[in-house]
Amino acid sequence: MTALLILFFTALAALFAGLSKNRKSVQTISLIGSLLALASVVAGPVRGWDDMYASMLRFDNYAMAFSAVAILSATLIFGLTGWGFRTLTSTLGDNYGLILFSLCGALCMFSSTNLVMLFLGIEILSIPLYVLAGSRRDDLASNEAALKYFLMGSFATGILLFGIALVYGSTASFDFSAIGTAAAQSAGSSNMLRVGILLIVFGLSFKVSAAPFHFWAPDVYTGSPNLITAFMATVVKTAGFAAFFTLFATAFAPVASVWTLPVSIIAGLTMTLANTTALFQDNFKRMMAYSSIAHAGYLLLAILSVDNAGADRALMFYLLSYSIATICAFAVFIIVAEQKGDDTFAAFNGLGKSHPFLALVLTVSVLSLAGVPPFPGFFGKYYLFTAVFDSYPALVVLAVINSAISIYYYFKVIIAAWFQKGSENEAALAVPAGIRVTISVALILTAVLSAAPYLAFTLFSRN
Amino acid sequence: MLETIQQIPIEHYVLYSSVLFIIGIFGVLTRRNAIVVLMCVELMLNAVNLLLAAFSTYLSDAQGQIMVFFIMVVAAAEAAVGLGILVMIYRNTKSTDISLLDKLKN
Amino acid sequence: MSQYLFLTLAVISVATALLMVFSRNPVHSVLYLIATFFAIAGQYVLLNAQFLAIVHIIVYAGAIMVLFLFVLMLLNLNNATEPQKSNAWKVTGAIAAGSLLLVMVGALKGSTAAVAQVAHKSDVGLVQNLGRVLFTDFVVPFEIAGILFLAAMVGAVLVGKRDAKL
Amino acid sequence: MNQLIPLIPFLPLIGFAVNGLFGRNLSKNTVGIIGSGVLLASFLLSTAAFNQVAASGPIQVTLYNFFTVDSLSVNFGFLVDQLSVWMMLIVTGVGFLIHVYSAGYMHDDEGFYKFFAYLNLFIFSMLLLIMGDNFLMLFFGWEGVGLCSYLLIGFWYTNHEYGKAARKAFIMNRIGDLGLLLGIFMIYQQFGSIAYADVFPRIGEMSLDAGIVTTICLLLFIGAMGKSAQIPLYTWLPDAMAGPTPVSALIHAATMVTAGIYLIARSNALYSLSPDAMHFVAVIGMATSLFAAVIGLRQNDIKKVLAYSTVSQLGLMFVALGMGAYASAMFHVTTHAFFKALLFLAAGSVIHGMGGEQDIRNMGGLRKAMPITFWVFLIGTFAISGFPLLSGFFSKDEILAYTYAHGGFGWWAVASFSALLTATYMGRLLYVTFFGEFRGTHEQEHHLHESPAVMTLPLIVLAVLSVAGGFLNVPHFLGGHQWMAGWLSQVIPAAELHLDHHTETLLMGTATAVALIVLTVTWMLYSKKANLPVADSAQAGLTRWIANKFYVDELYDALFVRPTERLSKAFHYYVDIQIIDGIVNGVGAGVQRLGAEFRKVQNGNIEYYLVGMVAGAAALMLTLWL
Amino acid sequence: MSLSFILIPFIASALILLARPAATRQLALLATLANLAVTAYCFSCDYSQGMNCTFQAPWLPEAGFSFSLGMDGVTLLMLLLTNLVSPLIVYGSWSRSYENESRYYGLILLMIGALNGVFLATDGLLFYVFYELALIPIYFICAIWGGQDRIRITLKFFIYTFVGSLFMLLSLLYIYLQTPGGHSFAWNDLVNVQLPAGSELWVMLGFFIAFAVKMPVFPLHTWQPDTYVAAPTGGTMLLSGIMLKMGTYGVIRWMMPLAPEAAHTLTPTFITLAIIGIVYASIIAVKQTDFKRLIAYSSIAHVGLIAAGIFAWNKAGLQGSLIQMLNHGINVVGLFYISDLLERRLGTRTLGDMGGIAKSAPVFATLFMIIMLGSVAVPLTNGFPGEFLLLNGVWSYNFWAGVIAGLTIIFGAVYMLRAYGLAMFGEPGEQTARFSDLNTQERIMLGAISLLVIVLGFFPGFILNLTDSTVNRILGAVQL
Repeated sequence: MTALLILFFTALAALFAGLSKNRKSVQTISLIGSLLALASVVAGPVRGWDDMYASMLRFDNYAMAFSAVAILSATLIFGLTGWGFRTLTSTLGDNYGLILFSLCGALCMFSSTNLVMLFLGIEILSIPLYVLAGSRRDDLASNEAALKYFLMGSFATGILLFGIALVYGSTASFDFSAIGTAAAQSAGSSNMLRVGILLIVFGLSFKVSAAPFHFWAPDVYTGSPNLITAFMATVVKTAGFAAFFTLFATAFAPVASVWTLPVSIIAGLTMTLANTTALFQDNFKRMMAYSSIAHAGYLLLAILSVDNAGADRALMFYLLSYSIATICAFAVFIIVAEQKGDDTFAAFNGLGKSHPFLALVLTVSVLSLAGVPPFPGFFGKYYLFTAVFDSYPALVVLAVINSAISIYYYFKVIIAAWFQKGSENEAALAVPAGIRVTISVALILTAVLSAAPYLAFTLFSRN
Repeated sequence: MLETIQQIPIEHYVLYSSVLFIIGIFGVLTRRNAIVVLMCVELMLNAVNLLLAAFSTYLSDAQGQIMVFFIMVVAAAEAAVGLGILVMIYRNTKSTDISLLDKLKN
Repeated sequence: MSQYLFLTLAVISVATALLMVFSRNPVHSVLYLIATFFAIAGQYVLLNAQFLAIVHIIVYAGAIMVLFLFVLMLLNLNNATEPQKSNAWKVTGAIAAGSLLLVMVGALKGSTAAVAQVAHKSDVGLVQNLGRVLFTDFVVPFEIAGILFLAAMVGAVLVGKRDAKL
Repeated sequence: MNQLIPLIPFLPLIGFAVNGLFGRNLSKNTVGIIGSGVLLASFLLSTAAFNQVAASGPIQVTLYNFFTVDSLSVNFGFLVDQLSVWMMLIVTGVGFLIHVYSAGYMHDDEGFYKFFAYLNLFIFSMLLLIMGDNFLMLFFGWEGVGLCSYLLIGFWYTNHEYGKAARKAFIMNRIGDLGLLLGIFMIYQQFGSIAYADVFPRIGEMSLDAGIVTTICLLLFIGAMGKSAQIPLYTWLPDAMAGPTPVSALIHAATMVTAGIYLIARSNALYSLSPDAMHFVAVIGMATSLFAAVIGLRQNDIKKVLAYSTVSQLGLMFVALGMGAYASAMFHVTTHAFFKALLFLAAGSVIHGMGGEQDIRNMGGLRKAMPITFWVFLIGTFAISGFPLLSGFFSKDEILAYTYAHGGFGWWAVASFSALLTATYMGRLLYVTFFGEFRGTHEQEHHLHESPAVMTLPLIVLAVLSVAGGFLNVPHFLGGHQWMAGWLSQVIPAAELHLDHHTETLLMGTATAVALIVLTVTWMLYSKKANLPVADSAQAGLTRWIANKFYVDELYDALFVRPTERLSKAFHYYVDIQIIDGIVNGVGAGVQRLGAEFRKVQNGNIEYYLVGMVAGAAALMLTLWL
Repeated sequence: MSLSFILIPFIASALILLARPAATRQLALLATLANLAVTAYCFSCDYSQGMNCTFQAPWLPEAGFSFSLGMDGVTLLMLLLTNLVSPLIVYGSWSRSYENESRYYGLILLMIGALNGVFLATDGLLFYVFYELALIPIYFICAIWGGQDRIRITLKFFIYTFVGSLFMLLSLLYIYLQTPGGHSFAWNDLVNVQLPAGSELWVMLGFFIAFAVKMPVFPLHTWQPDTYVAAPTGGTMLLSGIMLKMGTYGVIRWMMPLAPEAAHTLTPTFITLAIIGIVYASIIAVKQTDFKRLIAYSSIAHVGLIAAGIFAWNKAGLQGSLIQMLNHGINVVGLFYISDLLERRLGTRTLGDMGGIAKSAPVFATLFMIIMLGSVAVPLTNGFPGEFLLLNGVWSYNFWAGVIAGLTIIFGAVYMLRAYGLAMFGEPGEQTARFSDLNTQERIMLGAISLLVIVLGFFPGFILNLTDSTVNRILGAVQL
């Protein structure tokens, strides 16, 4: 709750600061706010204060852990915005405000114990993003991204809501655990419940960009401003999966037989489709979009293993490693691409020679995304696969094959950075201090997560 | 009156709102004007509202109607933002035809 | 009596909804949709949710649809008929939507028994009752909805703003 | 003495190391003295060992444990018994003479030090082969001599053809080696050890399956075929004449090629259990003997004739082995070492004198210019042809006698025919080379000279041995005691010869008559100009086939070499690159194609996306019915 | 103790990469020599009772995954291989000056540390982690300093081997999930799992694919010749000298003990593949014109024999495979160094363009000959004892398998002698006549290798004794 309030008021402060003369202070304010919020979630739930509204928002270790992941991602992104948003003037405060609002929505999603709250959280998360996707207002690609995201997003909201209504009709409650109890009694015999669950699966699949509800993602990721894409790829994904998981673990676990088959189909389809399509991309952002879809496919495995004790941790760790790697990759990307005016892999050519540090960061993050040991991405995959291997060996094999396929396109980045020659007469890239600090922090985090992955789980074991 | 309503099986409401919902989907699929598409989405949301209200009555539970309020809230917010986006795009392209926006692909 | 009312309103709402989808002029669509909303409001009344019905009319017909009309007028789309999609595409859409309807209806058939029959209370839809629930159990979402509105407002402002050129 | 035994092989190794590492900086005399000196030392030590063996029986020395894997414990150890000490004497003795000879023969070669190093290495390997106390040690030497043979055949490496000949020798030897290796595996499997001391004495106690013994014997014999140039692995030996002549004398006549004989003689206990294997050995030996002798009739390269002669003689030795006359085979090994080394070295002297010329059609009448060479060559020829009382007379007759006794008249007749052919081509060689008119160029005639003493002295020593060597094993019916067979009897049980004096005399008389007649007839034929060999291309019919060695090389080329090469290319281009790698790349391409299809769905049009979502939802909804 | 095998190269690598000292080469060599010294010290430990010199630190305690290292005889041999060959590789690289030298040596040291880790790991997941970690530096080495078409080839190599090892991960995961209680990746716990017969086959196949790709075994070998040719010589040496032994080691340490029953069903197939590989690769090598590619194919043949010996799963086969891993490592490093030397002098690796080098460079010819003979497995060179034992092992497994595998001694002679003949014999050409003989550095390098070839050829018992007790234990624990 503290974090939610901090973020909300930070958003307000950012909005006002954006109107003031000293616009640059917005970043500082946002950073301080998000760091405070991070501190408060890392510190853990406060009894008596955080459990006041347990029927709607429960701030337990689970919620705090995922909140930490999302806020950390947002903090890192705020570290990049100083340079990333350098062209914004009058809308600077609005951008920060909307990002923070969106983050508030994510926090609601992590903590929600009620479908109403979950729905609101999703909308608070999404509506600012519809706008942010289109925040480069003169850019047609950005416009197109906003429209596609918005139209398809609201369409998906409709589907989700219909599902919620049906679930309500069959269980007479919006509360997760009450639904769980009712569902256990009816044991999935209710037709409305079954259809409702499936529609909710579809609606949430859209939010986490799982096939066949993923079509928006590549286009929107490509069209949106770079940092907004990074935000969508990390925070939104984290929020979507955390909500997906908590809902299905508490409410729908008793009727797992209803949804496991479609979810596994979605998972398999998502990873295969995304990985194979990504092979063809030469635009880095678009590749990252497909990569993010592919990761959604792997992450769905966690949903399938809701009854497994370690699945929540696996999900959290995966999202954490994935987010850090993605943000690092984007950090390098914006420096290179925005200064060279080139979104393709060719922008990275010769980076290893001119800026070995950037190339190193890029390499580490890409290897982590690919799941190559000993980088954190590997442990993420390892946790996930272990959690589902018993029940879905075939899916795990498919996932493994897919992560092998993914090597091909991830390595395009490495190849460009290290083995291709850059053009000679290129001006040296400026690496702003903010970004340098941010990626250094991210690199340290990566190292820590590689060397001692279990540290991340301490978030789960606080009292 | 209420009692007689109670004689209408809830299934009728379910099917009824399903039909409305699908009409909304159909509209979304077949119309090219973004504003009309948005209207069709509103129709989908209304189908949901109707269903929730029906459940609320049949279950004698107020939560369903509360949910309807929140859906209205969201619908209004979405409409505001959505129409804002449309206006912005119209300023750039002089069109609200969604088929024309297909530059981002593959 | 009420069965007939239910049926009449249902037929009206479905018919106007279809007209909304099929009419070529966007303004007509808006008007048909408003008609649909009224029919749905009638259903709310039938369901003993009078407050809901009124709010529905005010919010949808009164606010949202007016907003739509306003935008249509603003963008000067009032009499322009939008370019139509090909018939083949419409058939595709119909097949897709139809099959979804088919599977949904098929899956939902016979779902009557699923709803628990509890002692009926006739006051659920009244303002007093709704207010009590909203401000006790649902006070958190109610507050949180504030963030939503604020965000939507800021968002709408952002997209509407014009950047001063650097 | 026992401590000195390892010095016998290791002295040449030291010689190799010294000459090999520092020879470039040493004078040629020093190199020659070191190279020959170590051999002399080894020879003297061998004589000492001989005395020791004669006095107190076999000596066993173990240096260290080479490796132990389970029960397979292999020692780097030496066994000096009657058989090996005999071979040691031949190897070091003849080897020493050839070393001395080489100091003269190779004097002008820039690779002088290398040559001596290789020769020393060869002696080391050969001694390992002979002295090893187990089959693996034998195999070390076995491959080692093959390697040295390779190095020495390809000694003049700037000539690619010589290199090819060297490679051919090594590879054909390796084919045999594989058989030997498998034979060793099988011995280990049957006996749980590969030490001679564990194998041979226990054969009697063990009830071995006849099939297994035959297999072992045949596998060992494959090894012998390769090393001793028997059909079908004989073709390398004539090509091996590419090496310097002392090499041919040492390796390809006197010592290395007899390793096969030694192996079978050493394993006589095994062979005696397998009549089938012995029969096979005899058949192969006989066939080789005859076949090579026929080819020898129409060769014009002085060394090639001797090479085929060697193959033929080796075949004869295998016949002896196949007849169970192990000691006779060893006897022939000994005499053959003397006279064949002599012949080769004499031929080398001729080549030396002719300035490198090897074709006998360009020689003739050399007896005047090179008297010593002529006389020793004459002795060698007569010895190999079985001229009475020369060494070959005794050893060959002994073999023929055993052939008659064990194989019957047919075998004897064929063997005798082979001997007749031997006398024929040797006579032809002698007369064409040393009689008649000189047919070479003027320069050659001018250059023609007798070789220096360092070369002729060894020739003379060998000639003496060729004359007297036969008396080592004079048969009983001529009043001898078969001394050598008696010496070897500890290792090789003496074969029984059930022939009466009458038959023996008859056989010997026939052989003597044949040798004398043939030598006379060939003298009449070939000392005249009219019957001189003509150019290869002018020959026709059977002669042409013979002159071209029955096209065996071409046959092997077509059957094995070229198909392998073609297969190599086919495997590489078609199987490896097209099929296997094609499949690998195909999998990648398939994934990409799948991606290309998926990619089409993402066409940027929102309507398609929405329809996709709805259709997908409908399809997934179907799972409710599953 | 065991940790230092990993730490020394890693720290040296970090030093070189970050500080970029002037004496990069010397530091790299020093680090590898230090490792060799530690290896030598480890000879004194007792390995008859199982793992010794163990080290353990938690990594993921609740998942039963720890950073645990340990050594027994087999490990020691592999460490000897790695740390004996690695100074040669580093020193061999001195002959070339590479762009960004500090990166080159840094990556090599990283690779060496990871390789040591692979051999030391006693935890399944740790093994996997090192197994993959080793792949990253070598990928960079090959792709940065490689030759023609390197990017495509190395990517294929990376994906190929990565895919292979993912199957191993699946197998490891499966066994891990069968361990009782809170699950554990420790070798001891994994070994104690009794797998159901059906799934054990799959587990073994998973391992096999991973290791077969690495070795490589026919028909999973096609990445290898291309990669060897494209890689810089240091990379090729690492790949062929050490890295492919990860596969053979993996079979001995992990695959067979973890899925012993399935071995009974599958080893005939595996042996067949290995033997096909021997003959197939040998035949291809016969007509190769590129010397480096020829060595690559010969390496497939040699490793095929090693693999066959392991799958035969008897004392001779295993001991032979172990000693042969060491000796093949030494020989192949020597051969690739020679190929590099030829390329440096002549600018070509095509054998047809050479000839007559023996005349202009007698010292080189001699050392080349010794190393070549080691590779051909002439007795009293290091190649022989291994080949003898391997063939003996395969032969005891099956008569005809031994016979066909034995063809390697014939074909090996055919292609190696042909290559040697083409390069060294004949009349010197225009270029080869100017071929300068070895300089001091090259002499040291090739001299050291030749010395090893001969010494190990005369005294193989020393090496075999190192592994004897361990092999007995392994064979005792896993009986087919």
